[in-house]
Amino acid sequence: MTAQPTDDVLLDMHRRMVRIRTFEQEAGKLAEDGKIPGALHLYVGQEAVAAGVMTHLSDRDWITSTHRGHGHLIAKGGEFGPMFAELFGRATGYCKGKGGSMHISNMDLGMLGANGIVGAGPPIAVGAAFSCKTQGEGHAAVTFFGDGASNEGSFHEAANMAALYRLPMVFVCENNGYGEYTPQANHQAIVDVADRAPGYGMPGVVVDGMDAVAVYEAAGEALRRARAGEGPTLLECKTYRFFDHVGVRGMGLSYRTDEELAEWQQRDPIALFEARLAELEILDADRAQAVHDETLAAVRAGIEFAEASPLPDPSVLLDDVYA
Amino acid sequence: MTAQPTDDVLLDMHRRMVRIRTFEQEAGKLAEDGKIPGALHLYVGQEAVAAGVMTHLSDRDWITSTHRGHGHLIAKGGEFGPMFAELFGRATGYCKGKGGSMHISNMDLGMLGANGIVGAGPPIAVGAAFSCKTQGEGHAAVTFFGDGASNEGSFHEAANMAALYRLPMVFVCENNGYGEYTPQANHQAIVDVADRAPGYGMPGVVVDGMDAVAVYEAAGEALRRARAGEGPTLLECKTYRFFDHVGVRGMGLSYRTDEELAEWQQRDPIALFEARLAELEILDADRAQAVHDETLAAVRAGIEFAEASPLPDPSVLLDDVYA
Amino acid sequence: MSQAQTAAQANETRELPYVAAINEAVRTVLTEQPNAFVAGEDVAGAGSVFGYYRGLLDEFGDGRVVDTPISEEGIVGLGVGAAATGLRPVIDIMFMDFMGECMDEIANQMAKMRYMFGGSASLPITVLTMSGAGMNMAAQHSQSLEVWLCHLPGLKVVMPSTPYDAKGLIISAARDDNPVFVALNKMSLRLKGPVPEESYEIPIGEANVVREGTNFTIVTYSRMVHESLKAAEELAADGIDVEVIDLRSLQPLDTDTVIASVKKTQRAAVVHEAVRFAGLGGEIAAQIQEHAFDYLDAPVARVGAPFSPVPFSPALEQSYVPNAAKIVAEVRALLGA
Amino acid sequence: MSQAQTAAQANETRELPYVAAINEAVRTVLTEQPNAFVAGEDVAGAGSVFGYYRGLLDEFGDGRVVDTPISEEGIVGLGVGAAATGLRPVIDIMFMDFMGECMDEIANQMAKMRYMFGGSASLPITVLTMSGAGMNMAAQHSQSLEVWLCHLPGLKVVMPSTPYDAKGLIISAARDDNPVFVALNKMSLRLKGPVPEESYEIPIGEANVVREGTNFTIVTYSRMVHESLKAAEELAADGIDVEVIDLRSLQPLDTDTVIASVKKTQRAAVVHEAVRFAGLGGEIAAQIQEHAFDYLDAPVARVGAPFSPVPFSPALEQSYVPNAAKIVAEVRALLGA
Ligand SMILES: Cc1ncc(C[n+]2csc(CCOP(=O)(O)OP(=O)(O)O)c2C)c(N)n1
Ligand SMILES: Cc1ncc(C[n+]2csc(CCOP(=O)(O)OP(=O)(O)O)c2C)c(N)n1
Ligand SMILES: [Mg+2]
Ligand SMILES: [Mg+2]
Repeated sequence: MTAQPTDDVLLDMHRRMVRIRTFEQEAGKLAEDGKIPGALHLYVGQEAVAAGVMTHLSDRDWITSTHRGHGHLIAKGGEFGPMFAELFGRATGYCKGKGGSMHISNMDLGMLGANGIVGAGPPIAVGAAFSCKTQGEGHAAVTFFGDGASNEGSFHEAANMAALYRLPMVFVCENNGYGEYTPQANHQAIVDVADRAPGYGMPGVVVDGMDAVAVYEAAGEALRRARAGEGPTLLECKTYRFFDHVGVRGMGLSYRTDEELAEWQQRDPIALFEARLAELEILDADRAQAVHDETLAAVRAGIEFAEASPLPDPSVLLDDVYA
Repeated sequence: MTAQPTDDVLLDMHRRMVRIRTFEQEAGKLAEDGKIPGALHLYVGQEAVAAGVMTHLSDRDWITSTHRGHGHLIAKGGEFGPMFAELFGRATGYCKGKGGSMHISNMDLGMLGANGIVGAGPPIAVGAAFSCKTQGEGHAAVTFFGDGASNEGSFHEAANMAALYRLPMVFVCENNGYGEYTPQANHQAIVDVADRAPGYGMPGVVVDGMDAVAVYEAAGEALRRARAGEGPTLLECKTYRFFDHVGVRGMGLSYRTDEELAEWQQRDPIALFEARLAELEILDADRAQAVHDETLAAVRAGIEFAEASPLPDPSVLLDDVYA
Repeated sequence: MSQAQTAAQANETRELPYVAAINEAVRTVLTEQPNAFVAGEDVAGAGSVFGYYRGLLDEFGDGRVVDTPISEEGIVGLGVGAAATGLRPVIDIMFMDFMGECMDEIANQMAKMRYMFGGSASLPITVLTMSGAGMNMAAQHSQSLEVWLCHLPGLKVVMPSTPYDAKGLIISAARDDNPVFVALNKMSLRLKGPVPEESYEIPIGEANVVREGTNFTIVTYSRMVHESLKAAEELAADGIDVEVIDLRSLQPLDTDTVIASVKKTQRAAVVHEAVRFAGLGGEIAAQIQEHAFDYLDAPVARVGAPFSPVPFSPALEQSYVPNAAKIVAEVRALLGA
Repeated sequence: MSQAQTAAQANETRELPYVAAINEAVRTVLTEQPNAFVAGEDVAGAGSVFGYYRGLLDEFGDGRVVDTPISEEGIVGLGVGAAATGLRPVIDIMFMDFMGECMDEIANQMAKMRYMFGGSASLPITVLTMSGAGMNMAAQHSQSLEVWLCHLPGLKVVMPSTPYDAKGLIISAARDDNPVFVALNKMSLRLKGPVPEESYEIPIGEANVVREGTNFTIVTYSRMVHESLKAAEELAADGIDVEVIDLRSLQPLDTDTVIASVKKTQRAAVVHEAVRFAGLGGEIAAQIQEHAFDYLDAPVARVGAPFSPVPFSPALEQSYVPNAAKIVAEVRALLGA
C-alpha cells in the first residue's frame, strides 16, 4: 500500500480541486452568457477523482480523458489562459482553437486529449502504456472513462490487452451514475463496474470518489503496481456530477431527482476535504478561502487572456492536417 | 436443473455428432482435392458442443454461428445436399452459391448464418433474442463464438445488452484454446472466459465441451433460464479442434504440439459418447457403426447432389442485393 | 417540386419544424407498424438529445422505445438480428460520426446479409442519424460521411432537406424491406415548413427539382439545398438561371432527373457539405460527364468541404463549411464571370 | 517508370515475390528504426496468415513483433497511443474488410488527432492491410474499401501493384510522420518482380507511368495495373495506344501526372477493383474533366465492380471482378469501336 499523503500532498490536492471547481464554474457562466461555442461538459462534483489520481503523475506519465475533460487537464497542470482560449476558439488556445472543449489537450503535460467519442480513450492509453513499457523509465498511463463508456467494446478490448501485456496502466472509471440522461440501472445490469476486472485478469477496486484521500490511496497502489510491472488495475470511483450532462443546470432535471443531487452535494468533495484538512489542522478556513480567492483571480486572468487573444486566421484552416 | 437426457435424446445427439463429423471429414477431403473454393474452417473435435446445445432448440429458436459454422448448421437440421452445394458454389446451395462456407445459413432452420467476421454474431443474436422476447412465444437465441472472439468489443456490448434486457439468450463460448494460431494464453490473461459473465450480471458456467451430456445438461439449464425470463447465461465449453485452423491437417503444426492434440483426441467427443452409450446399453458398437455408415451414405448422396448441381448463372449476380 | 408535395402544400398549411416532422414520422411508423420499435442511446427517457423522439416512450411504452447502453456495435447488431427475425427496427445512431463504432455491423452484416444468404433474409431496418457541421461541435460531431454508406451495395441512403421530406422519407424508409439510412441535419432542426398531418411517402430514389432554371444545374442535398437556393437567387442577377435539384435519395441515385436537367442547362455543379475529395460529388460529376458529355459547355464543378477535419473555432468553421457565397463564387469562376 | 525504378532494375536482377518484398520492407523498417514495432493478429508466432512477417519474431523479439488479441479497435488504438507517445507502430489489420471494427480509431482518432490538437501530436503510423477479391473468399474477405480512407483528411493511402513498389512504399510509409495505409493485394502475393536488396523509398504521392501511350490513358492502381497492361496490349491491335498510369498513392493523389497524360491522349478511363459507385474512380474522373475539359474527346470511362457484395461462387466472382477483357470492352464501347 501507498503511504498516507503528506501535508504537502494534501495541500496540493486541495489546490488542484479548487482550480478545477473554479475554472468549471466560471466556464459555465461564460457558456450561459453565450461566450463559449459548442458543447460544454463540466466536471463539477467529480474533482476528487482527478486530483486524487493526478497527484501521483508527472508530465511524463500519460492520461487519456473524455468529453468531460477540463478537470483532468487542470489536475495534470493545465493553465487557465490557454484553456479558456481553447474554449473560446482562439489562436492562443492549447489546440490553436481547432479542438475546443471536446478535444482540449496538451502533449507537454502528458495529456492525450479530451475526446468526443465515448470509449475512445482506453485503447489509446493502451498504446501510451505500451510506449512507457518499451521505454522502461517507469512511466505509466491512466485512462479516465465513465460508467456509460464501460459498455463500449473499446473499453473491453483495451482492458484485455492491458492485462495480457501487463502494461503500466490504470483504468479509472468515474461512475457518476449516468450516461447522459440514462441512469446506470438502465445501461448495465451490474452495480460495480469494477466487477468487470476479474474477467480480464486484473484487480478491480471500488473507492469513494468524493473522498480525495481514498482516491489518492487507491490510485497510489494501482500506480505502484503499474510501475512495478504487476499490470493494470480497474479503479472505480463512485461520484456524481452536480451539473447537467451539458451545461450548468443541476436542479429540476427530468431524469434525476433534486433529492438525489442534494444527497450527493452533502458530500461535496471539496467541502469534505476542507473539513478534513481543518480537522487535521493543515488548512484553516481562512487559508482555504485564500486558495479560492487566488484561484478565482487566476481564472479571471485566464479569461482576460483568452478574451484578448486573436481568433485564428482563416489562412490556418488547412495547417496541421499533415506533418 | 434440466432432467437427464432420455435415451431418445441421447441417440439424437449421437446422430447429430456423427453427421457433423462425417460431413466435415468428407468436406476436408474434397477441399484437399481442390474441389471446394475459398477457405474451409472445420469443426471436427467440437461436435459435442453443437449437439449438446442444439438438441434443445426448435426451428423457431435462433442461432448465430462463426466462420466455423457447418457443425452448427448440421446440428440445427441442415441437409447435406444444399450444404455441399453451397460449399461448391452451386445454384442449389442454401445461399445459391453466394455465401459459401463462411456465410452458410438457413433462415427456415433458425440459423442466422456462419460469419466471416469474428465476433459479429453476438450482437445479431441479441436482436434475435429481442424478437423472441417481443413475440413472447418462449423462443430463444443462442450465439456461438470462440475464445478468440471473446476479446472483440462486440461480444462485450452484446453480453451487457442481453443481461440488461434479460433477454432469452445463451452465449456459448467454444473455447478450443486458440484463435487461429495464437494460444489462449497469448490473447487473454484469464483461463476461463466464463469469468467474464459476472461483469455483465449473468451466470458463467464452465463445462467439459468434449462431453455431450455435460453440454446438454448445462445448455438445458441455460435455456430454461432464458425461456423463463431469467436472462442470459455465458456457457463456456472447453474443447479442441482436431484439424488446423483452416483445412484438415492436424499434426505437425508449429503452434501446438502433437502431444497436446493426442491428449485431446483421447477424449474424442464421439468415441467418449459411444463408449458411454454402450455402457448404458443404449447403443452397441454395431448399431453405432450403422449410424456412421448410413451417415456416410447420406453425405455421399449430398456430394453427388452438389456435384450434379448447376453453377449459378452470371445473370443472377445482381439479384438479392435488395428486396 | 413533386406532384405530391405540390398537392400537399395546397391542401395543408400547417407548418412544422424539421424536428417535429421527424417526431411525427416516427410516431406514424410506430402506429402503423406493430412490429416497429425504436432503439438507441437516450431515445426513450430523453427522447433523443435532439428531441425528436419526445413523447414516444409514454405513448408506446418501453418495449417499443428502447434506451440502449453506449454500444453502437451492439445497437446496430440488435437492429440486424431483430430485423432478420421479424421485427422492423428504427435504429438511432446519435451522430453520424459514431458510425466508426459500428461500421462492421453496417457494412458487413446489415448491407450484405440478404445477398450472402442468397436472398433468404430480409432486413427492414431504418437507421436515423445526424450529420453536418455549423454548430461548433468540432471534428468528431460534425461530419457528413454518407459516401461510406453509398459505396455499400445493399444499403439505401436518403438525406432530407425539409420537414416535409423528413417525414415522408422516414415513413418510406420504414416501409421499405431494405436497410435505409436517413441522415438528418442538425442545423435544420428548427427549420419550418409545411407538413401534412396524414401519413405519406416520398419515393426513395426520386430527386426533387426544387427550383427550375434554364442555363445551370446545381445538384445537391440536405442543408446545402437551402444554400444552393440562396446562391441561385444571387446568380439570377448575373443572368444565370439556375435549376436546383434536391437529390433527397443518394442511393439509389436519380441519375435520370440529373441528366435530363444537365442536358437542358448544359452546365452543372454538385454541392455537398461533405469533404470534397472522394465525396459523392465525384460520383455525380463523373456520371454527368458520362451521360451528358456532348451537352456540357463547361466542366462539372464541385463544391464541398476542404481537406481538413472540421475545426472547432467558429472563425475557422465558417470558412470550412460550404455556403451560398462559396457556391456563387464557384459557379462564377467556372463560367469565367 | 520512375528514375529510381529504372536505375534499380538496371543494377539489380534479383526477383522476389510480392510477399517477400513486404517481408523485406518490414525487416528494413525494424532494422532502421529502433522505435518501430509490428502489432496485429497472428503477426508474431504465425508471421501473419499471409506469411509476410515470417522470421521477424525470431529476429526482433516479442517486444517488437507483437501478437494481439482479436480486437481491431484495440489494435488501432494501440497504434495511435504508441505513435503519439514516441514509437513508430506498424499496425496490421489482417483484411481490409475488418476496418469496420476499427473505423472510429482510424477516422476519429488517427486521422484527426494532429489537427484537433493544433498540430502538437505526431502520428507516425503505418497500417498494413489486405484488399481485393479473386480468391473465393466471399463478401467479407474480398473488399476494396480504400475510398473510406481517401475521404478522411489526415490519412495517406497507398496501394502497391508490384514487389518493387510494395517494398519502397512500405519503407516510405514507415518514415513518414503521418498515418499511412498500405493496402496490399492478396492475388499478388506470389507475383514476382525485381527488388533491390538495399533500402529505398518510393515517394508517396507520385504516380508511375508504367506504359507510355499516345491516344488513351488508363488511370489505375493495385492489381488492376496488371489487368490494364494486358488490356493495353490487346487494344494496341485496334490502334489504340494506351498509356497506363499506376497511381501507387491515392492520397495524396498525383493529379498532375494524370492530367498531363490526359491532355496528351485526350481520352481516359479509370479502373479499379472497388465497387464502381462512389469509388475513387468518381473522384479521379471528376478531376480529369475539371482540369482537362477542353482536351477531352470522350467522357472519362470508369471500370469497377458492379453494385453487389462480392459473391462466393467462382462462377459469379469471375463476372464480378474487373479484368482485362472488361477493360477492353469498356474502352471499345467508349470509343464506339
Ligand atoms: C461513441 C459515442 N457514442 C455516444 C456519444 C454521445 N455521448 C456523449 S457523452 C455520453 C454519455 C457518457 O456517459 P459516461 O461515460 O458515463 O460519462 P459522463 O458523461 O457521465 O461523464 C454520450 C452517450 C459519444 N460522444 N460517442
Ligand atoms: C473481425 C475479424 N478479425 C479477424 C478475423 C480473422 N480470423 C478468422 S478466424 C480467427 C480466429 C478466431 O478464433 P476463435 O474465436 O477462438 O474461433 P476458432 O477459430 O478457434 O473456432 C481470426 C482471427 C476475422 N475473420 N474477423
Ligand atoms: Mg457517467
Ligand atoms: Mg478458438
